[in-house]
Amino acid sequence: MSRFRVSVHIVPRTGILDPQGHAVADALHSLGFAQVRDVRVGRHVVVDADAETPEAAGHAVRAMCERLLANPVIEDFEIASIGRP
Amino acid sequence: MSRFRVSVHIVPRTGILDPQGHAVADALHSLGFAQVRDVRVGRHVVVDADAETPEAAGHAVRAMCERLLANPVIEDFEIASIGRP
Amino acid sequence: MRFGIVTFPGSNSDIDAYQTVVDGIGEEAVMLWHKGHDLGGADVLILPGGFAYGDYLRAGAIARFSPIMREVRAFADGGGRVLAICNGFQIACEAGLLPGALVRNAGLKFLGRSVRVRVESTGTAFTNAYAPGQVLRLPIAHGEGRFVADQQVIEELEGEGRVVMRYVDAAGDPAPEGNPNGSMHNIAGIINAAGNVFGLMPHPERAADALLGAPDGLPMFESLVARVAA
Amino acid sequence: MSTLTPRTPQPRPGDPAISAALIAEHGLTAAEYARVVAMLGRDPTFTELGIVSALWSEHCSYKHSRPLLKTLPTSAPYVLQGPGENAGVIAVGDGMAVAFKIESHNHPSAVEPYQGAATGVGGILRDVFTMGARPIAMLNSLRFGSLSTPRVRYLFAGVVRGIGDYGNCVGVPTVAGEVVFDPAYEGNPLVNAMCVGILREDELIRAVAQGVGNPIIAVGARTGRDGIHGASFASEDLSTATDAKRPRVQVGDPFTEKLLLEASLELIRSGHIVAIQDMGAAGLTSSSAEMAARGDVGVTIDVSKVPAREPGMTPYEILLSESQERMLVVARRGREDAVRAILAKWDLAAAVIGEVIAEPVYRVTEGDRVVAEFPGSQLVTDCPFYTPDAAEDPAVRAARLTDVHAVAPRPEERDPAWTLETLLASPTIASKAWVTGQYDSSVRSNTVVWPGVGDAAVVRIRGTSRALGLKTDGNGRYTYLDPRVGGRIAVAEAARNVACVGARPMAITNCLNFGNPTRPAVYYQLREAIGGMGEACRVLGTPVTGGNVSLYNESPAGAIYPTPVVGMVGLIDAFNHVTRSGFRDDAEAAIVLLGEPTDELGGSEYLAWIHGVVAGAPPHCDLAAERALTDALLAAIRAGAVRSAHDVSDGGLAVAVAECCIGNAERLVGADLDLSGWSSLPLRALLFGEGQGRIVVSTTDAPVVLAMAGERGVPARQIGTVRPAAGELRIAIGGTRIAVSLARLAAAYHGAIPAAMGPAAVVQAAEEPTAAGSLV
Ligand SMILES: Nc1ncnc2c1ncn2[C@@H]1O[C@H](COP(=O)(O)OP(=O)(O)O)[C@@H](O)[C@H]1O
Ligand SMILES: [Mg+2]
Repeated sequence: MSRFRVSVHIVPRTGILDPQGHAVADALHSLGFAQVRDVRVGRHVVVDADAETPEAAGHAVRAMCERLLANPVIEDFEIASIGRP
Repeated sequence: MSRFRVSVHIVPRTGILDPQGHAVADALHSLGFAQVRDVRVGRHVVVDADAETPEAAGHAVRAMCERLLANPVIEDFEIASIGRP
Repeated sequence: MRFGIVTFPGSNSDIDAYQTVVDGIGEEAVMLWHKGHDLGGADVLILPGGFAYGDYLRAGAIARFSPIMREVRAFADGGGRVLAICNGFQIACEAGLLPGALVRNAGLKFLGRSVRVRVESTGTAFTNAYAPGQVLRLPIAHGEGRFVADQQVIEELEGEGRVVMRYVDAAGDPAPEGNPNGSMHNIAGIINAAGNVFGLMPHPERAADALLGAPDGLPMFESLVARVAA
Repeated sequence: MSTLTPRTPQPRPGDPAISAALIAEHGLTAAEYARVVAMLGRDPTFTELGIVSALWSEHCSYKHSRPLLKTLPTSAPYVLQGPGENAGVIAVGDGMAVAFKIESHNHPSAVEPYQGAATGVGGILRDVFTMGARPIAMLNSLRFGSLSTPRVRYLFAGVVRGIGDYGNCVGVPTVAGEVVFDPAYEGNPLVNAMCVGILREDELIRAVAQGVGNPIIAVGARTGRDGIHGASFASEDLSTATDAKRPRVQVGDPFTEKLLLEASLELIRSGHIVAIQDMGAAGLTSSSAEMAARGDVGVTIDVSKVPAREPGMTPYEILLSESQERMLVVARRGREDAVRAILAKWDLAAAVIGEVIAEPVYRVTEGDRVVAEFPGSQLVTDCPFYTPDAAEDPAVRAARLTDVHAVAPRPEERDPAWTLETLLASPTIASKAWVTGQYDSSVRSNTVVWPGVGDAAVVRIRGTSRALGLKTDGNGRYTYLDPRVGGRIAVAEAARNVACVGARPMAITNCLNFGNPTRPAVYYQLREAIGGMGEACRVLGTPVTGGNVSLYNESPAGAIYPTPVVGMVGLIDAFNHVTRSGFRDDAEAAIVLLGEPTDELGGSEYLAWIHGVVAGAPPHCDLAAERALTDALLAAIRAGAVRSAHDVSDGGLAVAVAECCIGNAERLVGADLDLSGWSSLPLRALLFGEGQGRIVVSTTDAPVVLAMAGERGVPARQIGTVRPAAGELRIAIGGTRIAVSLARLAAAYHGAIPAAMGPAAVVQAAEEPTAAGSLV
């Protein structure tokens, strides 16, 4: 058993309104960042967990996303990285 | 000018209590994910912006983080990736 | 005396502040639009409660860039008194008018109820009408009210007597049971080093009419009138 | 925009061909489809099929309920606007008026509790401020399954957070409501939200399109693909097919709503507009068609001018999207720029998308191409109405006729204190502070009586010496056992509750949550419940000014209890009439019971919670007696004789008195009761039976209270004394003595829901793999 650090991105599904992203994009524009086209705001979750292999750790965190971390009705998730704490 | 997608992680600074991370870890334990040791919850912000080069895009988003996206009193940020939308 | 109340998009307790100034203490109030650059000749500014810009990203993070904040800062720099309530407190911290930050309540839930706070300092322009150590009942209504700051800032605040209000329990002690949101040192309200910008999470302006309960917030407004007029 | 000459709409490239399967998917029967063909004189295009399907959905057309709703009383001299508008409006004196309405968001909340509940709040807010009213209070009426299942805890937590976050952000206090838990709602929770607003009578505006050439303007958020066909979705069973409907979920943006609210009120007051309506269920389609039908005018809409959130949206999608925080405005011709200026102040977008036309048609174009066209307002007025067969379910009849007195007591019940304590810990009865503590009840500084402090909320009307008493009520179990009685009691209990805070019941709005009306057993329930409500409204003098019908509340587990929810508005004439429910601790006082205990036990929370039995006849509801009761109470309150008033409902007399003792956890107040006068009644009926028409009053002027009751023929008797320092509730019934510490009762009452929900702030649905939790 070793300890792994798995990081996950959870973002609003495409087609689903992201009012927060909108507000941030507007604010960036009014701060003069005219080059900004679009902003989406999601969550970045870092899970430290014990597992035999990196694959097993990733597999477990995927299950956690499906059951708890992400809301499949309105969010998509992806495993961003698997490494060591 | 091209369009770039820059993604940023904004996480609670170490030393700042992360009750959300704790609550998620507790919930994962009660779902039977006994292997979970620690959870941190932060923000994942994806900015689509126009720039000449990937470096310039990253540079601009760093400035956005410093001005708006992260609050240095409580948060650290890092550019997680720079790519194409 | 004239109070200027700033309306940001998403402010909602601006109306409570207005009513308290006009009906509660019979003073003049002007509403100041966030896009403007004119403080309307106000003697005191109120940054009111609400959800400016929806509190998206972080409470107060976007509002601090509203055009009028330039004038608010200049007013404060010149010694003008600013009362920052709830969302106003969050904005003031984001804008650097006050130290520290207000983050998600420790219990992760929005809290809408009445709390007890103790007046820790009556030497301020905002609290001189209270008795030292007086315990007030005030409503809170916030999701991000947990005051945090690094150790040095906390020591400075405590050392300089700038923690003006603290959450307390039924016995009047700053115990964990009296702390609704997990704020460090049970901090409910702090003042800046110059003593002219006061931020607090509870809502004194919603506790200013005996019909609604103990009018424990009213003396805060009376303090300001007494001090500014003097 | 020039008026187009009529052209027959042509199918767009890519439109699916109209087939029997497509028609069925749109929820239209073959007969309804034939009706469409007859109306058009041709087959509809895909876009037209979508439009009809939305407008003729149960949700928009009320096709199974309208004939029944017509039987409800709707008038009184002070009713300024009855059913048919976005909200009802009554006059409350001093030139002021109150707009109010209740609406369900059951189906969306079952799929995505947080967003479902939040957008429900958003929708009902818009219904009220589009009347020209400033929202001043929100209420909510909630039903969930048993809190012992993780899925229910997940739904409950999400719904409460969604309601709170939305209302809190918009800055409207959430002041009252109810929460009931029963396995009958396991697969299909009920989420009903009510909004109350205030306006000057002369500011009232109606959603009636008028004036040929007036521009039609879309305001607020852009239109996206979310929630397409929500109206028809709300008109279907929550079957296992729900998964496929997930993309229909809408996300609320309370910040934009707050801007819309302020901008709309400013627009209405500016005189630049003639009508405004929320784009709610069935979005642009229903708002435009309904405004046109009310004004009996034609309209033309160009969907290519509607600001879209995503590229490539079809007319079908734009017309049926239920993206939130959008409004449709009919402006005065030539005032477009003035309208835009007001919206720009609030950072809101506006786009002219059509106009009122002389031709009697409802026309939709995409640029120059006509994509849909219906004659006149037939789309709205020619919708089919149904009166299905009605027949009581024999199993329900059998349940009602059960002799519940024969239910054997549990051994623990030898100690009635155990029963009382256990009932106080029933989540339906227990303190709802876990819920209301997540709501901002104090914003706007008008909330005189907060949730949990009185039987109803009291919200002052600024600038006057008046206040409103507000409450929602409804008992699904009673309605299941006897729908007519359940309908009556929903109104009577709401009236009692507002009277208990010192308010005269004025008018109601209602939300009818029922199952599939094409089943005779369900249609019977609907018919009878509406009948009962109507009877009660007539006798109590509270007309119906509007409401909402939510049918098809069924899950694979079966239909919910038929649940009519009544939202009552009462009027308080002077602030010193405001009355709270708890005993006061500053003096001893007499406890007087208005009304008479009975031997009834049927349909009670006692049977359901202690025995798991849902049977027996629900309590009898004598409407004339209810009227006399509230009149007597109000007379006593006006005479200054009442220190507290609390009606007897779930859990019966013992629970009602206990609530008066322990409602305020920080100040427990003891009491001595002597119920020996009724020792001939079965003990558990006396203590826990839910006989109607009763109110527990504390008074230092008992003779006045008794006299007010006597004059109106209301039975009344002193049943005990408030003992502030006793630390106990003591009840004597003949030789039986019950004494129970207040601390013990308070722990049960205040601890039940927090204990069930646990300390965890992250609530998940462990069993259902598809229904993931929320990361707070
Ligand atoms: N969902 C809710 N939202 C707001 N207030 C609520 C809610 N549920 C209950 N309350 C409040 O809690 C108190 C008790 O409600 P309830 O048990 O329904 O009263 P009663 O039994 O007298 O009808 C009331 O003040 C009511 O308004
Ligand atoms: Mg109750």
